[in-house]
Amino acid sequence: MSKTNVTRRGVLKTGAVAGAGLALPTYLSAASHGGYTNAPTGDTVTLGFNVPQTGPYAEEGLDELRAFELAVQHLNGEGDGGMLNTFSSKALNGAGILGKKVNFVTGDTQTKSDAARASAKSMIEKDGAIMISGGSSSGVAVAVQGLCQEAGIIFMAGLTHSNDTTGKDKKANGFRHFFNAYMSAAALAPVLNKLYGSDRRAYHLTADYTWGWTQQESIQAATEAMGWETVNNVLTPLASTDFSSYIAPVLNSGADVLVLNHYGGNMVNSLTNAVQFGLREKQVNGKNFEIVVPLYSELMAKGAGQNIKGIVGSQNWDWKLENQMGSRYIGTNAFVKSFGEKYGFPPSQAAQTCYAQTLLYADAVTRAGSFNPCAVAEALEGFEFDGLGNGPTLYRADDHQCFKDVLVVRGAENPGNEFELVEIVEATPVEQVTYAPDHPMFAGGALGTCNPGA
Amino acid sequence: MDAFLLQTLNGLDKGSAYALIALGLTLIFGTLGVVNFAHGALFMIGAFCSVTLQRILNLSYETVDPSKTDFLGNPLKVKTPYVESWFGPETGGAIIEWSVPLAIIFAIPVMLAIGFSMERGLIKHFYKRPHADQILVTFGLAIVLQEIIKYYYGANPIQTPAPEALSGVAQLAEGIVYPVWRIVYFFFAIAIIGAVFAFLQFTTFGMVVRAGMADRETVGLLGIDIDKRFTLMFGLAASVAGLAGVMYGPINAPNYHMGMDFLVLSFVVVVVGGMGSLPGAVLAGFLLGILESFASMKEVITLIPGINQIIIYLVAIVILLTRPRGLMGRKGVME
Amino acid sequence: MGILEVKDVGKRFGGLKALSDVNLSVRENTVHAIIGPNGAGKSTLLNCLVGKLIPDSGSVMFDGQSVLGRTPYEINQMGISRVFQTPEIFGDLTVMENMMIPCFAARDGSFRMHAIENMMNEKEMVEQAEQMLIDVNMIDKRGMHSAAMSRGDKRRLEMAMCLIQNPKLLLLDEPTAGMARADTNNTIDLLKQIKEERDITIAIIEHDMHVVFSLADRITVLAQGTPLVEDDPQNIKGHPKVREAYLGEAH
Amino acid sequence: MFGLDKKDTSLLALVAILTLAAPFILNPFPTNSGLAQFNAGYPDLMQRFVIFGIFAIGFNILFGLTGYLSFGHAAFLGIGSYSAVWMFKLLSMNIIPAIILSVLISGIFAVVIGYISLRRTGIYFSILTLAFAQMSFALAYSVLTPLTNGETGLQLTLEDPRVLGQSATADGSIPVTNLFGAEMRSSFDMVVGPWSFTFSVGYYVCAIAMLLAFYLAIRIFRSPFGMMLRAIKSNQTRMNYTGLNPKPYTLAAFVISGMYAGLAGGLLASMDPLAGAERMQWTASGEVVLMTILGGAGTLIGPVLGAGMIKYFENIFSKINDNVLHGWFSFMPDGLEDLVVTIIHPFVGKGWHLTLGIIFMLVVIFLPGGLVEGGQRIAKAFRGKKADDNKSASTEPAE
Repeated sequence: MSKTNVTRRGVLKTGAVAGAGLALPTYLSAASHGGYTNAPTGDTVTLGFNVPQTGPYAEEGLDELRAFELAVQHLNGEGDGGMLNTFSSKALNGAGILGKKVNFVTGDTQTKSDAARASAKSMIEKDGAIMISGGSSSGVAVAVQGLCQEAGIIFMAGLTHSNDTTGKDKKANGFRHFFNAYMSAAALAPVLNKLYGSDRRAYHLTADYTWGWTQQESIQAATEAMGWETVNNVLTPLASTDFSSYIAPVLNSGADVLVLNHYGGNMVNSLTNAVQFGLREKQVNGKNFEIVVPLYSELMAKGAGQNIKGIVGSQNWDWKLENQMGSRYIGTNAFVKSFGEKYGFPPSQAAQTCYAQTLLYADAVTRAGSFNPCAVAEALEGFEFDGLGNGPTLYRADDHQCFKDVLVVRGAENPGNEFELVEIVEATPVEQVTYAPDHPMFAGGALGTCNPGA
Repeated sequence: MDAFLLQTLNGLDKGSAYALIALGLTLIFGTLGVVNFAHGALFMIGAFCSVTLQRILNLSYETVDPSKTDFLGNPLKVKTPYVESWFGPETGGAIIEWSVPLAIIFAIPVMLAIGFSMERGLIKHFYKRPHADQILVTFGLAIVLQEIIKYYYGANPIQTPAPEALSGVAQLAEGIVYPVWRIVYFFFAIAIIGAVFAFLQFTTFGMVVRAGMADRETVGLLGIDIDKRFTLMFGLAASVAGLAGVMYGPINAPNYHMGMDFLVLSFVVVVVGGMGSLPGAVLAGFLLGILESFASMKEVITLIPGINQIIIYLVAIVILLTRPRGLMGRKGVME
Repeated sequence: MGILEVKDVGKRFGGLKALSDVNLSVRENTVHAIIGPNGAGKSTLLNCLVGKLIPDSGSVMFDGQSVLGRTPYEINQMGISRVFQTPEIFGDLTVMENMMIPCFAARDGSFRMHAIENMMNEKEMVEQAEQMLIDVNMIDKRGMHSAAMSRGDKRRLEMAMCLIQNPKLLLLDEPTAGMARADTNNTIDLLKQIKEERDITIAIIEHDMHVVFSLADRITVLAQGTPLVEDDPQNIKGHPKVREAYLGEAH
Repeated sequence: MFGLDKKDTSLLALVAILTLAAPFILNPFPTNSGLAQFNAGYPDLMQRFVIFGIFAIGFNILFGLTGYLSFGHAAFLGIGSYSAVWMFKLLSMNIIPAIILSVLISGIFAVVIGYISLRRTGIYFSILTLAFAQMSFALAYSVLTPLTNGETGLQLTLEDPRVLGQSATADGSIPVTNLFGAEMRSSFDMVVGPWSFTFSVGYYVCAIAMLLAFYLAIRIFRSPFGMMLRAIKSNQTRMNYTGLNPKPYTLAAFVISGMYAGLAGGLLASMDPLAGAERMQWTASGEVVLMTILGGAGTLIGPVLGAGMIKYFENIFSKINDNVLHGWFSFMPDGLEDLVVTIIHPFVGKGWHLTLGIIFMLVVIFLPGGLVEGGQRIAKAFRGKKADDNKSASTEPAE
């Protein structure tokens, strides 16, 4: 077990100000702190990992936390170094960041914007965190990203799939490694075409909030472009637990594909219900009825159990990637090895994105030679890298979105072991999922200028 | 027409879950007058009884299969459940497959025990306390139960599938197919509701309890130990909630916060049905189930956007404003 | 013309005829007793007077105005106060607070926000309430939580709360029910005293004939929802119909 | 003083001292000691303490005095927040107009919802308020997204058409909420030896708002109006037969407490300009109910204590992870250290809910009057067996 001293801030405070009773401004004042919020002055630096630890996404949050812990170990030169060994940038050397030992604090977002912001604020105000990362839903990501922008902190988004995170709600201080709904659709559409043909009638069930809407919009556009017809799109309340009343009408709708724009518990339940209603065995218009879950996650696949078999979806990353798709995805095995040896099971895509984000941040700081958010942002913008498991990747300057290959996966029919929940159908090359920064689905917001706080 | 019929069917099926949960709650809340925020947790524990049984039946020993490798490239450990090695793969497999129906037998004593100890150890001391205190203590208990389950089983849903024979779909009429397990659930709910009604209607125990509900002091004066019967009542309510949970498992995979998801809804159902009325709770359960199903039809949503989000609450408001004590509420109960 | 005029009042509960053709006239500054066997409709009649029930037919006039269709608090504001069979007081409040509330109601009407004033600054009212407590011999209990008092004290408190409003008509619903003889006599003395000291009309429903004949100026006998007779006490005593009603019904 | 009697004045003075000195009191541990984890004296949490204190004080005016248990009060908190953020977007970053609007709009909603819900009493009333709040939440999350920005929550953007003030500052960021120029986010650190204390403008704005709210609550509790409300809780029949109409009294109490919630919502948005729909969910309504009961319903100070307790657990206990535990117990031999960490582990970090649940149960079992009763017992133990027929100032109108 590593032992970390979380109260670094105190050290630096007392170090900075000798003598009692002296009042001096922090947080907003540049003078004593190097011109930006929470500038680390001691020999340690604190990162804040804000993940859901209670509520429906708790499991995913815990996996993210494991990845963060691993990343911090590797940054501090403990363990086997993981993806540091495969990362194309060699700026990091295992001696912390800029020679400062990495500490971290954790918090619970509860998957609520309010709680997530409270937790992030406490990391910034109390613990002196210089960067916040993590999260498992787009609402939280956008809310925390906004907070970090205002406070002058870098936000390295965790799992967030809505177009808005790097679309209309993008921020200069926020960066997303994870893919988005548009990319899912762009990757899925050709595969669906190949698997199910171009003459299909799709029925959408969509979670009735922003992420659901952007995903539905993306999938509909992409599938219609290749000739599919959209029979219907029904919005389902977030609080639903039983989707049977939404599934039942699908039976006689004439549709032959059901698209479930759901995530988390909603997805597990709607898929379970769909399978219950015999949709997987159903024949319509002489074709097999198919179910598509555009955004997959290992933990949800696990929750859905047998129901997931043969269901197609997309993923940001998978632990079998390098083994099955070749060395383009170098880094995957290194990460799976260090994660698997430490925790006894392979990492999820949420874990991978969080691990990668932490490394990317540390690397950017090192290359910039400063913790100043503006310098870090500059180092990340337009950064091209490889070796973090996703193949060659670009952090686009225009919207702070990573562009990399997207995986199309399918629920495994005959899993080789209990962790093999999905099988990889295709790794869609990055060119196919790239879009213009001013694409209409991402329009309406502006990065603004980087805010160093202070 | 088919769509209409299908949604009615679906409403009955949804309603049977609501009715069953509300029935247990109304035994405690509507009649004993205890605001039991832990009722959802009892439902959840019921569902986890079947998860637990599934885990017990799946207790396995490991053998190493050198021909396969695990995700790290080490030789794969193959697990074989003891049950399969004792009874042979066929019988053993069947036992595991039927774990949900078997869990009913397993859940009844467990839920009774939980109900009894909850009442004796905690609720008993709160009959005369203000409702506010009951809310706090039962809510605290609900959180504790929920967190214990989360600690042992994690936050992810765990599938408890129905046996193969009961899991497909049934063709009910031309163009109308419906999942078998959901039909099973409906009849199961009807059976439990019927049994509870018969129990309260035709046994002396039931009569005493009903009298005690109406006028506790008088029954106490008659020298009948009403307390003991109330304990039993609590056990009964816990069992009804637990069974509702066991059977719900195959419909939606149990997770640790499923109780909280149902908690508010079950209170709404009980109150709309009317405080102190068992038939009211059942009726309200089915009514809200059916209305919710209709409100989720595309045609309806297009007409009134967002109606599917609020239908239950809207109906509750309309009913409570037109009928002061809900559908069949008794006068003077928690008014 | 009495202060309270009840004309042809009828009330049904489903198929049950609770009141029919009730006529009653209570003269100002008298004590009017309404007696009758169980189930005669006494309580129903009382509830019709205070707005808890609305009669199906007939009229109830108080001080020249109809009370029908008015809510209990409006009727109280007209000058009718009611003492209940089981004392209805504010159990969570102190005795003094119990007294202050009717004071406010009498001065300010059915609703008025005094959200930031301090209650104890209302000197006049405090004095008035204290005086009333002295009158009913409860001043030593002024700070007590009223729920903790004996039943007799509660009833006295309720009476005091009604009296402090200076009602024109005081309705008493079996004021001595369940009381020991000594308490009953105290209550009779109290009521006599009130009657002498104030300009007040009292209507009383009572089982206890001792109470009735000690106090009443006029008596109405109710049986099966209809008034049998209305007369002075001495005439009621030997009235054959009254005997029949009581002996025939409740033996 | 201030029209209060001696007991109330000293209570108010005590609360004022505690609130104003909170940056000291809540940071008892030196910044670099292991126990600094328990320090709560950072601006965001201190603001939450007092803001949720206001929310609970307001809720208690309804629930503690009239006994009407609203299960939908969070709706007003949410409405207040939305109103305030809209004011920031459209009018000015000054918090005064935003807070005024949030109180007003919440008040209007409270009038409507209260008028309808108060047609019923008891549990029927509770369910009506719950239904209204849940409808607000569900709609705000979905179909009302143009107004509420749904899942993400209503935020400021760089394109807000701010009438008084600019859309973006010269350096391209969103302007900061302020009170006539004093920015809510600005703060000062004071370092005394190993201690560090943070004084934030935002906190003191909230603290003063809470003191005013608390003062007003005392006045209401001691006023004839407050007495009428307690009378309603005690006996509505007698109320009616005393010539008093309970409806306008309860409605007034409902609206006042709704406006308190609106004030809290407005302040939340002023400290952090974001309004999320979850603020209106039943769990949020339930939270204020729990705060009030936990602290002691019907007492003046109880709800504030309850609010502080719950927020403390949510923000402090949830952040204690295994690393922190190992840090604390590193002085022990390895085996013992791991054992202790294993024992404590389920109750902190992701298990903070569990601890909170246990505390709810313990408090209600052993302190029927809530935390206030605990305080009284402690005070009594200190005072010895002094006759105490006059209860401590804060608990006069107990259950």
